[in-house]
Amino acid sequence: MAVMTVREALQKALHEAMADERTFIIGEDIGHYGSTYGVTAGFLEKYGPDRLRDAPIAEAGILGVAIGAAMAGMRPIAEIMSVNFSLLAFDMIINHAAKIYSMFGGKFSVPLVMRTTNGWTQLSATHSQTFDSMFAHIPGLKVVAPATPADMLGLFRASMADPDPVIFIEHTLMYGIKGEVPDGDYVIPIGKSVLSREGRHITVVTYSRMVHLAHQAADILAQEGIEVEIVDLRTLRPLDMSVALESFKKTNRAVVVTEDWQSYGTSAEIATRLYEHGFDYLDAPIQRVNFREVPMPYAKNLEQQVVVTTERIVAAIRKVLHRT
Amino acid sequence: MAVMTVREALQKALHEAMADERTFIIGEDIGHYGSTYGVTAGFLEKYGPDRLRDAPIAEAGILGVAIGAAMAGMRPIAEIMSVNFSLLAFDMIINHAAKIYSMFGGKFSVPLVMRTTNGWTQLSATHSQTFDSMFAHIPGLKVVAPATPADMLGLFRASMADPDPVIFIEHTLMYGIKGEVPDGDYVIPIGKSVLSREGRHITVVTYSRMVHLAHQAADILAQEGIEVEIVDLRTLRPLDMSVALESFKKTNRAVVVTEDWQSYGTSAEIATRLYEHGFDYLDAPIQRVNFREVPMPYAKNLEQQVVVTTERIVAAIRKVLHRT
Amino acid sequence: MQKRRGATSAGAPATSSLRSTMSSTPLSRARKELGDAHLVELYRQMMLIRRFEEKCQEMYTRSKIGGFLHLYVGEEATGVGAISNLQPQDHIFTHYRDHGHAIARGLDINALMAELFGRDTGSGRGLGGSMHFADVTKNFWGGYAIVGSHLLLAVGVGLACQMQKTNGVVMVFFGDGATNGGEFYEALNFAQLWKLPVVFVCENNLYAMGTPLEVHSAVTEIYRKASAFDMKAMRIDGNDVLEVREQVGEAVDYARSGKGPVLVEAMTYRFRGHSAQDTQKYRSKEDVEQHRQQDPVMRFRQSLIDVGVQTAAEIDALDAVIDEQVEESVRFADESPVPGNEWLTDQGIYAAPLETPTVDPNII
Amino acid sequence: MQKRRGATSAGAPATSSLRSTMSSTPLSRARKELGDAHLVELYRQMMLIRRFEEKCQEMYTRSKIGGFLHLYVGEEATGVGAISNLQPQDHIFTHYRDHGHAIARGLDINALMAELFGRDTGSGRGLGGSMHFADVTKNFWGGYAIVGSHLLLAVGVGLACQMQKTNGVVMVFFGDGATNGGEFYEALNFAQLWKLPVVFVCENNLYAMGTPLEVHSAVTEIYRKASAFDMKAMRIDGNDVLEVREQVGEAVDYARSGKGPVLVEAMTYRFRGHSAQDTQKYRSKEDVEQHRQQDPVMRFRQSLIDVGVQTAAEIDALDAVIDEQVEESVRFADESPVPGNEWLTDQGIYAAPLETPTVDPNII
Ligand SMILES: Cc1ncc(C[n+]2csc(CCOP(=O)(O)OP(=O)(O)O)c2C)c(N)n1
Ligand SMILES: Cc1ncc(C[n+]2csc(CCOP(=O)(O)OP(=O)(O)O)c2C)c(N)n1
Ligand SMILES: [Mg+2]
Ligand SMILES: [Mg+2]
Repeated sequence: MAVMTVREALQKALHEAMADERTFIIGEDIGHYGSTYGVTAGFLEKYGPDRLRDAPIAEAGILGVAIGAAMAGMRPIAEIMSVNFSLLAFDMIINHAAKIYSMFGGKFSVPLVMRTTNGWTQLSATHSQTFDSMFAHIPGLKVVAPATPADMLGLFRASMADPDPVIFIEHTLMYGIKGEVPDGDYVIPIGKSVLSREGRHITVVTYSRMVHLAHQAADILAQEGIEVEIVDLRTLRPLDMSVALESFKKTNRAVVVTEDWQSYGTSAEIATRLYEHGFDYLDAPIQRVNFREVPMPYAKNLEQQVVVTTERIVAAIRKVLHRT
Repeated sequence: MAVMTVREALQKALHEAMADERTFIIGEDIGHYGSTYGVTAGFLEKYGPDRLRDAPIAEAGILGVAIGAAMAGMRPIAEIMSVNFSLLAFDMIINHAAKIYSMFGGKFSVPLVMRTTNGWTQLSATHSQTFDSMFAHIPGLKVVAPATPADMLGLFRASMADPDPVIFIEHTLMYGIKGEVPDGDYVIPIGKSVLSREGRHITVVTYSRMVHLAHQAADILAQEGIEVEIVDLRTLRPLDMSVALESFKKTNRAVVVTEDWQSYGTSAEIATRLYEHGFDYLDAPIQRVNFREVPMPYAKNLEQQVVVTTERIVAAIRKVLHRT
Repeated sequence: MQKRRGATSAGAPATSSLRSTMSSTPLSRARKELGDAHLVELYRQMMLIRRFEEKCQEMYTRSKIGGFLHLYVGEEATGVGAISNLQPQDHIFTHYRDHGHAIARGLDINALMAELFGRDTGSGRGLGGSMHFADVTKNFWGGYAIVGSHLLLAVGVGLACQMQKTNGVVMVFFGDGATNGGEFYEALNFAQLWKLPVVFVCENNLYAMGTPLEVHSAVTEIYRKASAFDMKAMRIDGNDVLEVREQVGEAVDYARSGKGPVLVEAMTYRFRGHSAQDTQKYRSKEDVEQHRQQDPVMRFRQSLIDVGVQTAAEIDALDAVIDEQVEESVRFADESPVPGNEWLTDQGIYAAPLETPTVDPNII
Repeated sequence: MQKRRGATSAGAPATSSLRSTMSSTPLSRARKELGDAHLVELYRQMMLIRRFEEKCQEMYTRSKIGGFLHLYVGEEATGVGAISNLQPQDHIFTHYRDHGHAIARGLDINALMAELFGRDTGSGRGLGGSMHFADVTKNFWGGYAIVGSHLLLAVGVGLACQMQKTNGVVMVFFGDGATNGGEFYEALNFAQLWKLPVVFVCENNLYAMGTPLEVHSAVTEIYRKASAFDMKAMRIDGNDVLEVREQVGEAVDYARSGKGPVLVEAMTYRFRGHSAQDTQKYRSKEDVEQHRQQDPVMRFRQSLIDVGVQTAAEIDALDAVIDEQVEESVRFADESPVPGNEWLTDQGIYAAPLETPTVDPNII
């Protein structure tokens, strides 16, 4: 067990991936600039411009080139600096990466890992979005959004070993988060959720950065004797609800916390599955805590009210618990 | 009252819109080719190449040019031949059309109507998708998906009169559908669902082409004395659940039918809202009927099993009714 | 077409010096260089494509084939001439108008007809249909139906060739209408920036669906768009199979030598509608008729007879064999089973299905 | 920079004949043509931008400003010289590095500083911040943060100008890094195809964030990319405000006359990091220092004194006024209220909110 940050865990994962000669990393400002969030800092010096490829500002191009290379036997890692820019590559991701295996009769596949970041910090409307539900909606993609350094490493290993396209969602506000990382080459399988904290009274179903806020909320409520159970989905497609449903059958109450807009966001599918499969165990409507549904404002006083906070999670839990 | 097809209703709507000098139509093969689905057939001859603009194959360009023109006082109609190609313009739609009003402090807006089509007919994986939930997820957009000729005309009038960007979703398999269209210049407001058929036993919540299949299913079940109530949402953003909830409180049972992939699709948000606001009236879990979650296969025997059929809707209704 | 014929070069003077010719290569010289057997093979491929597609049209009318059907009729010389320069380790990408390229690369027409019929024996197990022919064993990576996007995939395979040092070249086909979308330019920049072995072959048939070239493109000499990237480029007569073979051959050698990509603009013409739905109100019957007079297949057929490469009888016999093969492909397709329902499960979507299914097994 | 200076032309010979000059316009001639007052105004704008941004940096360090902060320091001559050619009915679009363009267009710096502070009195009510300055009353349509995309919006406004016959011209600013994405090429094609009055001004500061020009673009002379569209193009010294004014003036006249769009490549250099976060490991301190020697603002300031347009004392006085205005903008911003919570409702998202809310009013 070593303690490291999310950034360090990802660096370890990327260095491991680069041990495979077929792997190269392509993205914007990952080399000469030194990496926007520092994850690939030093990689250009270590691996050279052939395997650490600074790309033009052309997101469709980056994905398209990576998809083609993947088809022809390479194991590319495509980095899209911010998920907000991935919209420029949606045709590549959805019409190509996700379709090629099935559309051509399963004769070849696209072993591609696309790393990208959610996040916000007064960056205004076009730099603060998350499109989790859009990626997770697409058959042919596998979509992961880990929360801890250990899961980042374990799921990245699984993603690189996977012959299908994987969307690997990181978060700009998580790179500095520390956590214990097991030694050895353990792998966290894609499509497996996990119990992140045990509790008896209510279940919080969440993933990515929200897992950490859920724990803070649980700590606060623990002081009042309220025991919150937290389920970390870790993967959005396929969506493994088994752990959440087990928990729900015990607590009969749930709050779904996701860092995206509520309507048609990931919390809708997660909540619906809880209702569908946990129907007979329902004691109260499930509360959803998400971004307020507005383009993200720059002004701090407004941004603070749009994003999900520990306070809002606590309030949601109280609301569900106090409904009789 | 005149009886006309969806295509004719749209042609009427477009001719009306062109009466406004500020309006022009921009899209691919809408002029010289004669229009892929015949909607703008004859428009080039009538309005000339300045107001009926055949565009290069550049979806981002088409949307970007239309957005800019809209900002500067024009009232453009941008046609994206198939929603499958709209992915190439997602940055324009989501990062620009949807953001400009709010991001610049409400000083100017984007009065743009984007027409596009859902649909399938053995066109394989990249020509048979629907992205309803992706558009509906975005604050700043208004998203409509009418089912009848009358609603097409009424909602198109509302869309053209609206100062905000409207995504107007049509369906390639609906153009020939006939229906009565009121005389006069009635308008159907955006964001108003409607009771499409009365019934006592169960509520089907749906929109667009699925409304017609729902009616077929209702006809079949009516012969057994099962009375199906059908709610046509008509608009996906904002989502008006008032009619559906009224109905649900009466029938206590619901099936949500949408022509998209189930996971993270529109049916997830619709079902969740029914559960959240109709919680105390629930008698059984809500069934969802959608595309099977696979890239659309070309082979007819497979495609027929992926798409939503009247039979599947009937089966879903039976399942919900027979749960005790 | 006259004014459009002949090869020209573009881009920065220094890097675009493919020799310029106004006349197509004399058949006599080609006999010496290639040998008669090779000439006959070029003809055989063109005629096989022609007959195969005429049969496709028939089967489409009889509803044996569904979806979109984009025929290559009239453009055969471009695909056959260009692909005749490729080696087994080379790669091909194309668009939805892919029948000709697939047949020229030697894909089994039984598997192709079966694909059109939506059968399990199809080149894509019946999953793709007309727009998505592929055969990975021949590095034929398939037809793609999103205009322009596949150019970037081709560049990616070009990068793989370079990094894997396979000495392979990638040839990618697309139309004039595909040169206005952003992907085209992004692809050219990546290819030239990294000097990738990619030969971009634009089949300029003067229309994007029904939109005339001059209506959709500011520059109608497509090859000149390469100048924005200092990329070698050429414009050739795509209806003369021997000129195509020779000129594209130079482009392929150039790319293989590591000098970088080349943009080839082949001037050609589509005899049929854009797809089976097309009413063709955008061009006159006379216009089409005039081009049919220059039918690249029939012209080449006649010249082979004229110079004595084949007797009329020999070619008639060859045609008969082709007809029989096409008939056989229909029988094969008709008798083939449809694809199974495993395609409606995770097995059909993922190379590595996961324990947690993405497709609800209990779906109604 | 030497080798990169001077104007050159590109595109098809016939359509790219803007006159070529290797030297910047002599100040003396400018005095006659423009008059001293105008020259002083050009200086005032450049210095106002410089001081305003130095203050921004200070306020950012003091956390009065959040988010990204992209400074224009070193590039002032391009924006000021180019925009000095525009009339009230003309339009401007720019990218996230928008402070200079906004000030050159005459936006109120109080409103700009307030925007940076996230206040209700800001140019965008505090909703946009540094990357999204705008003022519709001045046809300044704003800064956009998605590289390259705003070029298409600018083309759309160009189309509106043409259809509305306003005689207006659209000027759009962007960087060298924005010329590799598909939107750039789509924009150029639409503009040239429809002969729209758009002047594309590429501020080539040799880096896209930290990626050097030659690493991201196959052709490093950006203006030459216009040749793919037969578009008039020119490369100029973006650090010489008078050359910029004159050359871009010709481009604006050309566009306004209805002849079509022009691509201007202004060679310039960014003195500060890409944004406040930048460590600048991609370039040497010496390199930056060398460019600072050529500071376009200080150079112009000195020459105004040298030829006697202003005395040193006069310019010092002017600078003092500017400093006071900047200080005042900080006071104004500091005392302004923050935007209200109506921005968290449909009123903040839609010009026409609907009866059915899109934002859940009962949200926790
Ligand atoms: C991105 C995208 N936009 C639009 C279409 C619809 N479409 C299919 S083919 C075509 C015309 C293409 O013309 P061209 O590239 O010249 O090829 P050709 O069919 O002439 O061989 C269009 C507009 C598409 N398939 N993809
Ligand atoms: C589509 C997109 N991709 C990536 C980014 C991140 N990004 C912001 S600025 C920038 C560099 C732009 O360089 P250039 O166009 O030369 O403008 P400069 O900053 O040098 O003025 C990048 C990569 C973005 N904002 N948008
Ligand atoms: Mg064409
Ligand atoms: Mg730059």
